[in-house]
Amino acid sequence: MSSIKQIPVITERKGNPLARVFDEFVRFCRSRSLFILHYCTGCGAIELPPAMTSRFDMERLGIQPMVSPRQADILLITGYVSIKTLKRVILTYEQMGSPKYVIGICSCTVNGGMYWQSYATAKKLDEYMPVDLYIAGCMPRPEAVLAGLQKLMDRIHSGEANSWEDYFRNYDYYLGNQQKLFGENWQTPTDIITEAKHYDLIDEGTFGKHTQLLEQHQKPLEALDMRLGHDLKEPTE
Amino acid sequence: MAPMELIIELLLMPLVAFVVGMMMVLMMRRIAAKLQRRIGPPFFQPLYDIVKLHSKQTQISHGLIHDIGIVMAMGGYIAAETLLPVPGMTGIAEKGGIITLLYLMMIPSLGLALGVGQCANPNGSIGIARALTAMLAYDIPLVIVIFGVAYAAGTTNLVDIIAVQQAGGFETWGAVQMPVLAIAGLIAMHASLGKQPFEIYIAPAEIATGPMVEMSGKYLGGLFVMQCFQLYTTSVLYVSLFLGGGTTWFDFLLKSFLVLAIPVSIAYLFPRYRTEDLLRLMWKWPVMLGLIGVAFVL
Amino acid sequence: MSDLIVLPLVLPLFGAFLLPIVMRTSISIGAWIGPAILAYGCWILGDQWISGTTLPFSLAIGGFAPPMGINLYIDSLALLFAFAVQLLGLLFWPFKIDQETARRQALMLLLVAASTGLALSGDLFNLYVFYELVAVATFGLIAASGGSAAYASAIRYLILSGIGSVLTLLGIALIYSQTGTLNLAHLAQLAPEQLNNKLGLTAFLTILIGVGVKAELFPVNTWVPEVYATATSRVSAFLAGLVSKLALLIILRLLVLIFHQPEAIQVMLVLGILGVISGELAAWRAKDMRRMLAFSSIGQLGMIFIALAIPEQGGLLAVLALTFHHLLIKSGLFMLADGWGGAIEKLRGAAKRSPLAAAIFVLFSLSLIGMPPLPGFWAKFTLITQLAAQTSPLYLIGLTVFLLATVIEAAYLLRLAALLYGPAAKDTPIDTLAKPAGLSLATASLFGIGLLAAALFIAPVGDLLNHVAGQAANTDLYINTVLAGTGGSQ
Amino acid sequence: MTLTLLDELLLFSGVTVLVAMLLGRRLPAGWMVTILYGIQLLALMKMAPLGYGGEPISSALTFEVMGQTLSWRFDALSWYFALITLGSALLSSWYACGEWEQRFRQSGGNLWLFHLAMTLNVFSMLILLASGDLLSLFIGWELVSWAGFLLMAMAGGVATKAAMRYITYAMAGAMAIFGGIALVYVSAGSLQYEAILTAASQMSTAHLWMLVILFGAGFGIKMGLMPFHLWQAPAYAETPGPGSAFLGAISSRMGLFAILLVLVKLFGIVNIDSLKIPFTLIDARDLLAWIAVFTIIFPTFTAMKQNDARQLLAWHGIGQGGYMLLGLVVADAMGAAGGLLHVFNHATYQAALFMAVTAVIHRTGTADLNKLGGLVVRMPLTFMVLLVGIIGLAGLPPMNGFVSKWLVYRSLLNEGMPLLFVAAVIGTLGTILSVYKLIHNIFLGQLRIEHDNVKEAPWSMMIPMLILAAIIFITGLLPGIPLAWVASVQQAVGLPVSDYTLGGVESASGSLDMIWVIGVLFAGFGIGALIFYFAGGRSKRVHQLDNYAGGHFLTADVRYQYSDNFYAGLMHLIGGWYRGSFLWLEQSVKSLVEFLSLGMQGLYRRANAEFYLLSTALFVIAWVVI
Repeated sequence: MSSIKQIPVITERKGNPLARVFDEFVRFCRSRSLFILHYCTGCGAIELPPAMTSRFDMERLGIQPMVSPRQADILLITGYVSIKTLKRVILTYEQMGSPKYVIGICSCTVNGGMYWQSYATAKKLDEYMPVDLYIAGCMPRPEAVLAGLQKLMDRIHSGEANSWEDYFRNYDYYLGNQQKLFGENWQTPTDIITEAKHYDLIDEGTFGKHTQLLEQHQKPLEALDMRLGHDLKEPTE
Repeated sequence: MAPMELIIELLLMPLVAFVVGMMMVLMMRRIAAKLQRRIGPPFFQPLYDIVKLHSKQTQISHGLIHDIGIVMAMGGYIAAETLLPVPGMTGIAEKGGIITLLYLMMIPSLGLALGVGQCANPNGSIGIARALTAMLAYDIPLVIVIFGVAYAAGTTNLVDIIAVQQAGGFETWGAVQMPVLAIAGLIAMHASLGKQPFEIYIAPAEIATGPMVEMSGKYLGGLFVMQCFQLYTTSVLYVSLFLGGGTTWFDFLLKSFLVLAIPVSIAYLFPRYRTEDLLRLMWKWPVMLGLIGVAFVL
Repeated sequence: MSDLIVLPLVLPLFGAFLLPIVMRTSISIGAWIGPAILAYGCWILGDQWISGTTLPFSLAIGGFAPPMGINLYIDSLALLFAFAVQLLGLLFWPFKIDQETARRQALMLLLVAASTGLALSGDLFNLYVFYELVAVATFGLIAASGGSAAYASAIRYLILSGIGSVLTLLGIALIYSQTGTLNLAHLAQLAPEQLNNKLGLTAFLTILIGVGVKAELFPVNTWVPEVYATATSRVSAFLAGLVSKLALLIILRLLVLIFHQPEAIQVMLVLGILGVISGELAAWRAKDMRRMLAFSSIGQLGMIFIALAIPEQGGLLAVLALTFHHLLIKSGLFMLADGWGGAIEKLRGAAKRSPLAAAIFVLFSLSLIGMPPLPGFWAKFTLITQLAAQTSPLYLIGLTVFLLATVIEAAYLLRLAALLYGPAAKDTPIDTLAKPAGLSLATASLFGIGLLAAALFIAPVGDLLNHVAGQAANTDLYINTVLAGTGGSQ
Repeated sequence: MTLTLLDELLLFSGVTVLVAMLLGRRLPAGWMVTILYGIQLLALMKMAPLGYGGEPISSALTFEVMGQTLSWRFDALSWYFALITLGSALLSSWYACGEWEQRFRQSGGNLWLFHLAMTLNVFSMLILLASGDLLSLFIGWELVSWAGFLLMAMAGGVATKAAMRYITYAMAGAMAIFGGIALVYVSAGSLQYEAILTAASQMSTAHLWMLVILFGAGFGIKMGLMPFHLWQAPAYAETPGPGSAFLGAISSRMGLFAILLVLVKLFGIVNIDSLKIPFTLIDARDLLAWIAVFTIIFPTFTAMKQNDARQLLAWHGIGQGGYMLLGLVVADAMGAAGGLLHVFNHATYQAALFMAVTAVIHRTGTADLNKLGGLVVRMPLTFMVLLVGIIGLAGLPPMNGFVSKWLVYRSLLNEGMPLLFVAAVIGTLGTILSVYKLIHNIFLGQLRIEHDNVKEAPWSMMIPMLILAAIIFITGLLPGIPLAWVASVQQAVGLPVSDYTLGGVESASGSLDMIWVIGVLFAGFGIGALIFYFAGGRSKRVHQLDNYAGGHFLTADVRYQYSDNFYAGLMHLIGGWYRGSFLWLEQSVKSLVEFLSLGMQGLYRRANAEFYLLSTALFVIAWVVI
């Protein structure tokens, strides 16, 4: 099940017009302030410095680079994704705060590109995580990158770019693809299911046989609750 | 002073600081862009960033102290602003004086340090260790400078210090009376901003922005707010100490922005120092200048 | 009444000669003779004190009045010493029954007699005679302690002591050649004219060095560590506690009555300081308890010599306080060393085996260091106030050395205490640890009780000592008592 | 003889010792002793007028020994210190009751001895504080030293070694004082304070110098002033937990008490100004001030290098003593008030900190900063107490440490002493650095898997800690409460008195009002919290392993806590400055004694004693003849 089928139809929100203005404002701010994390997996990364520096100057669009997934809004995958790398990419994606967007740059992220014969390369990125935008080319020039980013900004502003919800709503699908690749013991330190519950993003696609499999072997990583511990039965020595 | 009036002042002063601080952030980014021959961010970019960060759906917390740390980081500065007189408003500046202000300015760092510690990220801890080290570096010249100014004015009350400077026009400004101290103060102030070449604790390339590494959403937003306050506080403090504060809002803001422009313009011309080089630099030149300046004052 | 004072001197002497004969017939009777004599002596001397006999008085022996005849001079100081001799003789009585018993007990009685004589004698030559008698008795006792090491150290002591005696005799001869008399009172009268010169000084110094051998004066005290380490604890206790103090008494009398030239005092001060330094420093590294005590005793005697260099009432008070304090403490400590001898390391954890002994050790150590409100503190306090009051810088050096030495003293004594209370070495069952013998422990406890009592009644004790010191420092009183009131009975 | 209030107090204290000694083996000694401390505190409270400028209270008991009169009395100074002493004793002993006690006994500790040593300490401190003349002062001083030794040494092993070192230092100090007392006695003819006061004004410079050096060194050793500071940290750190809280809180402040009494009150700190050091610009007072700031800086930066929580705290205890002395040496109204107030403040936060660390040891079994981390989620209350404590220690608002340091800074500013001012600030910065290391390495960062089941400290330990934390905050908010006592102390020792208010200090050249400052601060926090919690989404708590590590997957068995060599960058620069010079000095003194000792033993081991004798005789005679 691909996210492409699920591009949501925008429906006008009802209710308080003030809230609508506020939502509009928030969406605008979101679109005008994008922090990107470039996961430089391949050669496409070389096109980003020109996009940032004086020639094209991303910052005038409110886009600036960040270094940690926690801070970033956009995950830029710039090139082929080997299976080993993919694990890190997925972890990085899961650690980003929603709303988050994924941009696949270069052909390699679309279909494996020149590595499509390789057994060690993940060919289609959108099998493993929802991708908002592909900027194809080998490699795409900074103009293309910027055009793509602007496209994304428009989609964010209009409220279309919410593929990140898809990851929660169809987690079972993505998890299944990941398990196929990494084996049944696959688990990341982030707990997507509880997060989905927390933000109320559960859909019928969230759970399935793959998540069951995960829950069977998953070592629970619940948050360390602050507690006095006086009610603990077992004294610790 | 009527209590109502005071309360309004106390609320207004941080608000002003925040708005001015956002403009200072903008100025800083614009200066950086200009120096790199870029256009730079739009006018409301700082606001966009803060709103966006607060409106993030996912807010990842590592525990109560993580939250409290951010609250302390913001709250400390909000409190500090009320001790920093601006034209027409003195707040409670006479209740604590400059030493208290200096200490209140450490509260946000301590709060941030606690919050980062709770995140259990080694990069963050390293960042905090470096930030505290940097504090050790720049606070020494800074207190020498403050000692000199306070001793020359014969008071620790910032309102009085400003009044002393405004008494005789331009000639009685701290920077004119005590030029050596003013230079030392400028260097210390630059370092306290944590901008290049002194940004050892952010260091995106090696420790992934240090203290901010685990900060997302409103946590990072809180730090952005804190940065606005920090820029404002630092430059206004310098203006109050050396440039005679402000008689009107216009010259007050003009001075503040101009003062801030100096270190910011210098910052983007340099790469970064190592920790020990920062220490060495800070303990050598500004301290030496500061001591010479103090010797003149005594 | 006061004629009885001769008895504590004569009876032990008599007993010493009688004892071997009695022992041959009946050990059980013989064993009681000594203690009985000593107890009687204690009673007589104590009675003198309590019955309120006017002190001082002089007792001419053989009917000839001084300065022609020999006399005993009994002031409170002499009485105190004589009493201490009898009492310690009783406390350190060699009870052990074996084939050496008779000899040992006779020697002990002899020692007590001679020591009593030393305390009471008012005549320089008699002093010398008794001094020699003490020496002979101690050789015997040390040698009788058994062990070849004891013999060796006894020989060393013998030689040193012999040379010392010769020097003493030389000094006495010099004095006699100058003045024609050996009566102390008479000498005191003549001294300002006839002995206040280089010859007199030489005489004093030769006597000082001669007598100093027993008073553990630096540098003629090299016999001390070996002898104390090899002789039985009782003998060591008696030597360190009492005999050294008696030798000191001679010097004190000479100094107060006859020689108060500044040079004499200076020499004593310097030697005292050197004694403190050498003794305390050497004790720092001592690896067995008895040697440590011996070295510490050298140091303590050095302090007393420093105090002696202040020939006023205050100085004498310090001397007396230090002397009696040291007498009490060192005797007690040597009693503890009976069983705790040998390498210090073996004492690790010994407090578990005998907590009482360890507690007493700590008590003695604290007093020796001078922790208030134990008596040692008051003794030291008296000394340092006196020293500080002197103008000569040498005294200030003495003060400094004294204070530093106390630090070192504290360090090594506390190290031993910490060892005692520390954990025992691994694989050492507690009942194999060293333990002081029961009798010695009892004796030591007695000293401990005495110490505590002194601490509790420090005010009257202080007054008493002050009174004694006042009497001892009063030269005129001495002269008048001996030369005017020759009858003795008053 | 009627019992005065002071007699009652001392009597209760003595009874406490007896109870601990006689009944302590069988009955629950801890609770008994705690209650008795409470009674002593009540007895002290009956003397509360002393803290507000009341007339001194004398003991009915006097002794006449060896021509010296021994007397005891309480004035504002004694009362203030006694309050701190009894307060910290009460809370430490309370802390010791209950679970700590059981654990201590299980691990082979001698509880009876512990309580006995504590009561002896309190008793001897009260005796010292009550001293009415120099001799009774010395007696009290020695008692305190030895009682402290008992408490330090009782843990055995390393503790005994540290205690031995302590007692050697303490003896050296005592002997310096002893010598000083002798000199005073000679010049004043008496050891009564009144006589000394009159004599001090007529003393020659050389004499005064000697006395300042002797007393300064003697009392300074107890305080851990600069060249004599080495003993303190190990000795305090190795004492059983509540004991170290008590010792850290008050024990070494006895040195300050004595300095106040002797150097400030009797000789007059201002008189010391006249003692110039030849060929330099500084005088004895400057010397003391510089000793004070070096005592701030060096131990603080030594603390930063410690990897054991208790050692770290103990080193800070030394450093904070420097602030107290510094304030007193400046000796104007604010400085003296700051120095004196810091005694109280330090006692509160140091006790709280030691207790918190002991609680951590109680639960985890270690105080090694490299073996802990993340405990905040398991011991949140202890964390809070430690946080309050370190804020106090670092001297940041809103805790009480800030007030006293503010006063000290302010006085340095008033008097125009830039170098001392900067040095004091360096000390504070160093403190901030090292306390962050403390709290980070214990409570923040990664929780170790073996500490997952750790519980919060038991209530028996928690309550005293919380009380202390409350005191730290309240006296930070309302510094006027202790400042009233401090003012009467200043009056008692003849220092100028500052113009204090409930919220701080009033002064024409810049005042302090903590009520406002703290009010604003908390209002700021409130606004911050409003922004944080309402302007932004609901946050979700994640596990600590859900953490950015450059894409790496973290697992529980990976130790990624950053704790060792915490200030690596700083140490790159100043690491080489830690030369252990004082350690080296101490070692060389010790070696010198060893060497001399060896020589002296050699002297006595030589067989040719006769040679000595004859040569001495010859020498002496030759000396006389020449």
